Amino acid sequence: MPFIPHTDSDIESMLATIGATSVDALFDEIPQSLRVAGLEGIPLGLSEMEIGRLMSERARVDGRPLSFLGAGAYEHHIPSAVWAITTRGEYYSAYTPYQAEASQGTLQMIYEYQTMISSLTGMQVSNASLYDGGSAVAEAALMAVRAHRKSKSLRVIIPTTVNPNYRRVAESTAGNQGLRFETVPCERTAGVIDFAALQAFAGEDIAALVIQQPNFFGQLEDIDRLTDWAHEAGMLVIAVVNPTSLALLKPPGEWGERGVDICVGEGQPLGVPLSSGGPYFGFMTTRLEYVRSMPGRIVGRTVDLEGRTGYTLTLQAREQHIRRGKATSNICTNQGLLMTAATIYMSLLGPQGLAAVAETSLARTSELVSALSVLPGMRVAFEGPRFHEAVLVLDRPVAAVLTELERHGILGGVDLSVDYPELGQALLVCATETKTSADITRYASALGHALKAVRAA
Amino acid sequence: MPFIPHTDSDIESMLATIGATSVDALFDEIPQSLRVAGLEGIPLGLSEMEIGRLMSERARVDGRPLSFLGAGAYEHHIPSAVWAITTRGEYYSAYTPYQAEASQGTLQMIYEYQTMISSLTGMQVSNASLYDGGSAVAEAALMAVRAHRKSKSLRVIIPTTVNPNYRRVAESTAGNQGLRFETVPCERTAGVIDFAALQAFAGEDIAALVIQQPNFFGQLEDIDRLTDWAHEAGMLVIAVVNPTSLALLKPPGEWGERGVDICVGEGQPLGVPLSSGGPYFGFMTTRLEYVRSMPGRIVGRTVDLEGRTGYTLTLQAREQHIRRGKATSNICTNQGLLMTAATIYMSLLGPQGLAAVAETSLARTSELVSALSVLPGMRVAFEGPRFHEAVLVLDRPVAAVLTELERHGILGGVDLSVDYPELGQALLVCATETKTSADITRYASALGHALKAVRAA
Amino acid sequence: MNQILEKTIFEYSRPGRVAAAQCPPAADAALVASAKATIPQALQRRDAPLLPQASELDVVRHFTRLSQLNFSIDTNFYPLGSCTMKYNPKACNQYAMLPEFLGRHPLAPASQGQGFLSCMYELQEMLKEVTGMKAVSLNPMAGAHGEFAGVAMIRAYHRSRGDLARNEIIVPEAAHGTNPATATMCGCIVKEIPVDAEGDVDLDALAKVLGPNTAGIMLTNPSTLGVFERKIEQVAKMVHEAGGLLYYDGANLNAILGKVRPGDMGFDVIHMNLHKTFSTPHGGGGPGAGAVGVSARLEPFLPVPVVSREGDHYRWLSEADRPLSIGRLSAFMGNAGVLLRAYVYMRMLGREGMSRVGEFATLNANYLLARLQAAGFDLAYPTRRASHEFIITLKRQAKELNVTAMDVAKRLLDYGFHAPTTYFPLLVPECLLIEPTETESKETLDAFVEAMVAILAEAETDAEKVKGAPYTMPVRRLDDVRAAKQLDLTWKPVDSAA
Amino acid sequence: MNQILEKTIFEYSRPGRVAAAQCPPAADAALVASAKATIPQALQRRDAPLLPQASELDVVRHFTRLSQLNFSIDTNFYPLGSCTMKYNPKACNQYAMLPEFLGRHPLAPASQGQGFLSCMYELQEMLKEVTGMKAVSLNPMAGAHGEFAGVAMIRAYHRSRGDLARNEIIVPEAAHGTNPATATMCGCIVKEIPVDAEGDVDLDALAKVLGPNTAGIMLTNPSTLGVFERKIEQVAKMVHEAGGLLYYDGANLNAILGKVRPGDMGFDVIHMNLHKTFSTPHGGGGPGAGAVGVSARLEPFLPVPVVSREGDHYRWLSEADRPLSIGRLSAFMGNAGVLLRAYVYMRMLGREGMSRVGEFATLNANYLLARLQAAGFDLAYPTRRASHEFIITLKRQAKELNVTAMDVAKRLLDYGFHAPTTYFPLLVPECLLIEPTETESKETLDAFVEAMVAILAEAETDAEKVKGAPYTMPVRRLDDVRAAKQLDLTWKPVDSAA
Ligand SMILES: Cc1ncc(COP(=O)(O)O)c(C=O)c1O
Ligand SMILES: Cc1ncc(COP(=O)(O)O)c(C=O)c1O
Repeated sequence: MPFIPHTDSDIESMLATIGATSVDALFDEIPQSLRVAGLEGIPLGLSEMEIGRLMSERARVDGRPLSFLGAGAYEHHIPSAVWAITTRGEYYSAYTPYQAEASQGTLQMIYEYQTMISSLTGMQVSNASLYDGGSAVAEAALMAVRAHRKSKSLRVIIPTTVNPNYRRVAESTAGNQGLRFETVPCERTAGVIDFAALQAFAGEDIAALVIQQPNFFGQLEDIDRLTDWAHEAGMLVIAVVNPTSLALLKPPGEWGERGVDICVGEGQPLGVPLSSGGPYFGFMTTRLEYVRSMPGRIVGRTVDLEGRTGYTLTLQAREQHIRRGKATSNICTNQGLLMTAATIYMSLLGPQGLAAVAETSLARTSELVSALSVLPGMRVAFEGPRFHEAVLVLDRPVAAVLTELERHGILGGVDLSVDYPELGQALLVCATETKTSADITRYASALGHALKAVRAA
Repeated sequence: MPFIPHTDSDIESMLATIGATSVDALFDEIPQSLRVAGLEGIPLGLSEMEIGRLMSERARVDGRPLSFLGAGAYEHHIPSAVWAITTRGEYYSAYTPYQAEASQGTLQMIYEYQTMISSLTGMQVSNASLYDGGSAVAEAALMAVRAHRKSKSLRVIIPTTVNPNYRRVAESTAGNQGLRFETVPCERTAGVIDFAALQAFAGEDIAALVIQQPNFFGQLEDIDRLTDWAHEAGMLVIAVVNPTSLALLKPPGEWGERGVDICVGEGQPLGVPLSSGGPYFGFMTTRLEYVRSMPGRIVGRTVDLEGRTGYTLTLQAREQHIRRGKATSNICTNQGLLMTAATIYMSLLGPQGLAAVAETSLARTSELVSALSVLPGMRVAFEGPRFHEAVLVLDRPVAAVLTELERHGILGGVDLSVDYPELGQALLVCATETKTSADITRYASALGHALKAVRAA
Repeated sequence: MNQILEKTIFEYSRPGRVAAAQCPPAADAALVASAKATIPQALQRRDAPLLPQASELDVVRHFTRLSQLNFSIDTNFYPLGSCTMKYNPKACNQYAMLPEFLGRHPLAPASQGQGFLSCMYELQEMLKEVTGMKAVSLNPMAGAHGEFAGVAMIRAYHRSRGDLARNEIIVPEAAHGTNPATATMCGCIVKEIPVDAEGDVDLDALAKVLGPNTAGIMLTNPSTLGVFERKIEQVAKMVHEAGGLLYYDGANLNAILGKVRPGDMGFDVIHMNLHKTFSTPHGGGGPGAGAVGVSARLEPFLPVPVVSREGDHYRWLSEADRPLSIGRLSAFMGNAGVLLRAYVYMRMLGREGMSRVGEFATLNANYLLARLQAAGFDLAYPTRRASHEFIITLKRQAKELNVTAMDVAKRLLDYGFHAPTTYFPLLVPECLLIEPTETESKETLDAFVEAMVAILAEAETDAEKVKGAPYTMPVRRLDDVRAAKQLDLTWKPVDSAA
Repeated sequence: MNQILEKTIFEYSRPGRVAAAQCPPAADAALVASAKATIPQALQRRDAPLLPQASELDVVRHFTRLSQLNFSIDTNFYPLGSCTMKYNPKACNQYAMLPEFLGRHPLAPASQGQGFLSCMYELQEMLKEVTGMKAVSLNPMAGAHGEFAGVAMIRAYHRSRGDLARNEIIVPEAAHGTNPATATMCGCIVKEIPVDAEGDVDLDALAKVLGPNTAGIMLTNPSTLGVFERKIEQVAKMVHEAGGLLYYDGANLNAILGKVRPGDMGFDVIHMNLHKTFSTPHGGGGPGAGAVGVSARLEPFLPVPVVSREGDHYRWLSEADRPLSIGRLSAFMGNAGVLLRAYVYMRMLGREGMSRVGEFATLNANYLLARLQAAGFDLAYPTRRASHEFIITLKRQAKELNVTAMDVAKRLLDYGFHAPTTYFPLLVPECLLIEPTETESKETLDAFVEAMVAILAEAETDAEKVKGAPYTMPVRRLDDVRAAKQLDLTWKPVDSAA
């Protein structure tokens, strides 16, 4: 019996101790009518050897194409040490550190994580992770509405330069509590928030403005102006940021005169594998004054009976297991192991390493954009500064070109023509530090062929 | 500087403490004439990201063909737990457990290993590993000569049914101390030691007889008769065994009337990956009376100051670090980590699991032999019982057929025509529990094609 | 456990130190400079973030040593009620972490992911089968997230029928905190109802709260009291007749796997904690996966994406295919890597292994119950069978010996056992909710009983000893009040002496 | 460290228990039965071996807990002289363990291993470059095995010239035990020679033993005394003139990497401990890899196989290509997986990183020496520079305080530091041979000095305390005498109460 240690004599003596005649008798409180006959739809069990072979074969089917995809999930180098340590049984198979004395490893690690991510974002306090970047945006909107001292508004502005999937998650999550998301279009030259359109909201009672930096197109927003404008208009400001970019870019805590109020983002770039979309982790930092409105677990440093330093979960009165229906969120299990990986990643990279990753990604993307945009029928959609993504516009169907590239073993980017039809046949490309000049050349040459194979529209 | 933590200010203050003006000054005792100019032949350093990519690409070049190779290294299922635990830093990066109090993990594990391998081979005591199966045979020969109380002979009989590479290693190792290896041919019907030829040595002063079971061809020797004969002739008996087979086959400790004197073998089948040939580990067990002649480390159980059970290296007076030129061997570093893997493997498989592996391998090989030998131009070389390997004889060049099979992604076996020209175009095939009926069918069908493609000689 | 306390990683930091092998190879300096020059100064960072400047060895050593300060399934028995801390097979991790799976981008086309998608599809199918539901979505990233999806679907269902008033969610008082919290997250009003003396739902109280505003009820069965809700069919009937739907909190699915199916009990929607029943790791707090299953009438509302098979081809269904969907709950598709682990686990168990889970989880719980009861511990529901878990109450000991459930829990740590769940459910005073799971051996259970007996004896002869526990952990009992009052949530450079 | 002692795995065992997921799928029973029937009863096993019958969880938990009882580089500073316990980069392990490398059979044709073979070829080339030798063979599986290959080549060389009398190997008295042991293994006679007061070889003594029987001399430089053999050129000249060859024991190569090359010092043959200088893990006792390098005249004698490149193709050279080879030392090609790790390490270091190894290993050693000397410890060779290691002697403390090197070593464990090498080399009384390696930071070295100072203070005020150490390890000092006298080398079922 896989994973069940009982021998026949164990079963016999245990039943005797219980005073039951059979294992089945232990289910005697369950109405007979409800009992399951069998699970014919489930295949018979496989040995580890068989499943190992099956999974290896399926993995081989998927292959390892050269990818220039980004759009919220980024391929970065992950030091071997990160997962070698993260998958140690003591992290991997531990429970939430409710028993602090038996969980100092996890707790201290979270404390160290909170320190790093707070500093990276320029904020004062952090929680111990949320599900992912999308759900973090939703939680931030809910939190802003809850934390806003002067407004009871349920309206939050979330411009189209924010990742469309984040907007969807925010809508499907926070919409249930009556939050209303207002949209602002993007301005077409630099691909950033249309400030004029935003200003139309001046004077209205709105809880918060969400600003993504770099935005979904990879372009850099004028964060100081936006932040100050929103604060003056009485809104809180929620920043959505790529943590890698913060090695180079101004941290949300310093945006505008006062810095943002809540900062969230997708933690995946910090040592978490792409893995078809998860598990990743959402991060959230805020000002100290809002800490009691924050969802999720928080670790604090304290002392033990003998005065020694120790770590424990704190401010639990915000959480569902204490406050139940009045908690700041229903989140319980979070993405602890991914945060562990990120903490080790940030420790290995350090400020210098992370800056090098950011700079190299920036440089490679600029190299990529130059190499691709000179091809016939290709142009760069937006001018102005960007980080490690860019939108290119084609004179023929993006989808068909991407399919052609796939045949060369290349995933050429994300087709934006569905989410942003207003941009035409637009393609979002990304190059991180993992791409070499040779890779870029290979892409450009394959694209040359693909463009020939697909007729211009 | 990869893997060097020194900052500029560290270097400065350390030099100040030393009283040296530069790091280079620390080499002032080395004659200037000897100093190296540079290492131009070494490429510039790569980041972990770059080497990771390079290694992944090289691995992909090698691929993962379907393999029916054996001949001393066997593809078995390795439970994921084995290497997940073996590569834990506390095992992986620990030193030899000379400081027993800080090495109880490794020491207890070796004690458990000694218990398992002693029992598996039916012998009384074990060491903590030798380099590999080949070197274990060489050490066993040396030990037999050393341990033999009644003979000063340097002659050891090593029949041709012993793995030819083991014979080579024994020769190149023990030959230096003057050992002389006598050979005995194999009998051509059952592919076992030619007993008549062996009997020719009766009456001569010979230190030991080496018996491999299953032998190199996968055939089973008549071990009781051989052992008793050798003992009667005043020789010690050295068994060379496949540990997996011992789940089914009579352990050397029970061969003949008295059991063998020394038992060695290749530990690779016990949870060690094929890995192009190493690292594997050699095992060696013996009678208690010979323990002081045994090479390699040995762990004993003892008590500490407070009477608690603990483990420590023992009988070190046999070893080079104590006895120097008079040690039982020069071995120092052994194959500890592989033995760790084997201990975990044996613990996970247990007697029942190991028996299932052995039985399934046996059955699959018989299936394979049936499937291949019916093909035109193929025949089974030997009758009589065998374990999980068999020799097939072809009517056309083995090498060419194997090359054809490679094109189908199949490694069809080991070409014996070089080592055993007397067998003709002989091929040694192996199927372990990792091979399914579908794999065997695939091989048979590819072989059908290959035989057609290669002309009969 | 490493008794030498470990300083923070920041105390290993020295200006200028760097784990150089981890830095990307220097790109052409001119290229970098010109790319950086495109970014206005005002958008650039001025001061480096407070990340450690440490060597690779220091980082490895620090986090390895830290790990040793933890209890975990791989090192300790963890009878945590409601949490299902069972063995996490190493194979699940190894095969979910094959390079091709790890490297696959979430937006890679389905054509570059048929291997992965086939696993997801089969996982959906298997989850349908074990729960008796008609359709499954794998998106939610934890149990609570699945609850959210479930309640949101219930709301969407009522709304789609124009039944707009239904915004009340009924939960038993013993419910897990995430149940009421989820109802609130979904903009619903929580109605708590009591349970009777034997732990079943109080039907009279239920009848009273049911009405035209009833959206649904959230239950787990067996309940968090560790007993099977015997009147479940009646509850289902009453709620359905009142126009409400039934939500099944799958946290306790382990108890009944292969024995009873929520779908057959009358539930309309269910979440499954794959990190409990299907043995994906808890990871010190996550990640989990909270797949949801629904009856046919809720299928259109399932969160997207969902994998469909068309002939031999697998693809994601999205908003376009499911216009009534409650939408997207994750930026991509949820915790794919966790789902792969659950898939491997389910395939290894297979049909026959699946029912054994419920059987042996129940056997272990009832055995532990019998032994603890014989040893003098009081059961919260002495007349009931344990399901996969059960509750003992230390009310008597608290009163007579002044030793609380918390004290016993802390003392257990000294015996090498993680504490059971304490003070949950809240309605049982001084309770320990004990769930051994099916993967623990009789010997481990016996050793736990011995420890409990020893602690009881200590409580009787030397209560202070128990109250002062733990003694052998890296720290003694921690000052939680101080932690909450003197908030210290991030390390500051001046601390370095601390 | 886990203070709760761990029982043996056999005590987890129960008849009939099995980790079922690890059993191969049942093959057709009839097939198995008929295959088994071919094996005569007399050849079959009667009783099952004493292997544990345990669950997968029990096995994982047992070996995880056991691991925590160990010190290791990943958890502790290990200043073990002569052992070069440096950081083992995780990348080396990860990339050597790619499934394709792990799955490759040793007898797979070269056509199915060009990726692997190219790594081996480049490794050979790099090792030639750093050592200044003309050819390399990767076969030997540890340092001592490399020594064996080396001395065997020396003998083969003399023999090939008809110089049959040369069977004496000279070793300095401070040499590592494997040196004389190897000479014996090769059928040679060992001639020990003394070193002078400053640690250099005594040239007069050398001159005396040199003669027509001299096969060669085995040296390591820097020597095991932690100092550079300054007269090496003269030694080489004398030995060569006497018709002998020079063997370099590469255990101390870390000291001079990128600074001096054995080939340039006049050595004819050398082994390298890849598990020291090139950072493959020690694995609690192995595996290592002891590649050998030779000057041109010894190339024909190298052990086979050796990788050669022919155009773009790599293949193994075997006996047929190298008829004078000393032959095969391994059933296949040595510790391939270890070699892959060394390859990854060397490529990460690269040309520039290689010389830094010697520099910073030397800097760390000299810094530690300076600080310990300042703290009142006596150096064995106070007039000399430390190489990558150095010796302190506690002769004075042993005499005055009755505290031995062993006592200090054991006490260091309580401070979280592995002990330095003790009582080696034997010629220095009460010695500690200390090698910090280049991968340790100044802070770690400083902490070690603090611990040494604290222990010295303890020795002065409370010698018994030091003599009773360790106190915080899983066990106190062990009774080695009993271990050797009352041999207990395997667990027996009757022990289960122990
Ligand atoms: C009964 C019950 N419901 C819901 C949950 C919430 O699940 P999760 O922690 O995965 O969000 C839990 C988990 O602790 C639980 O025990
Ligand atoms: C100086 C010296 N020579 C030789 C050896 C033997 O090397 P190995 O243990 O790899 O056989 C060692 C290792 O301890 C050593 O320190």
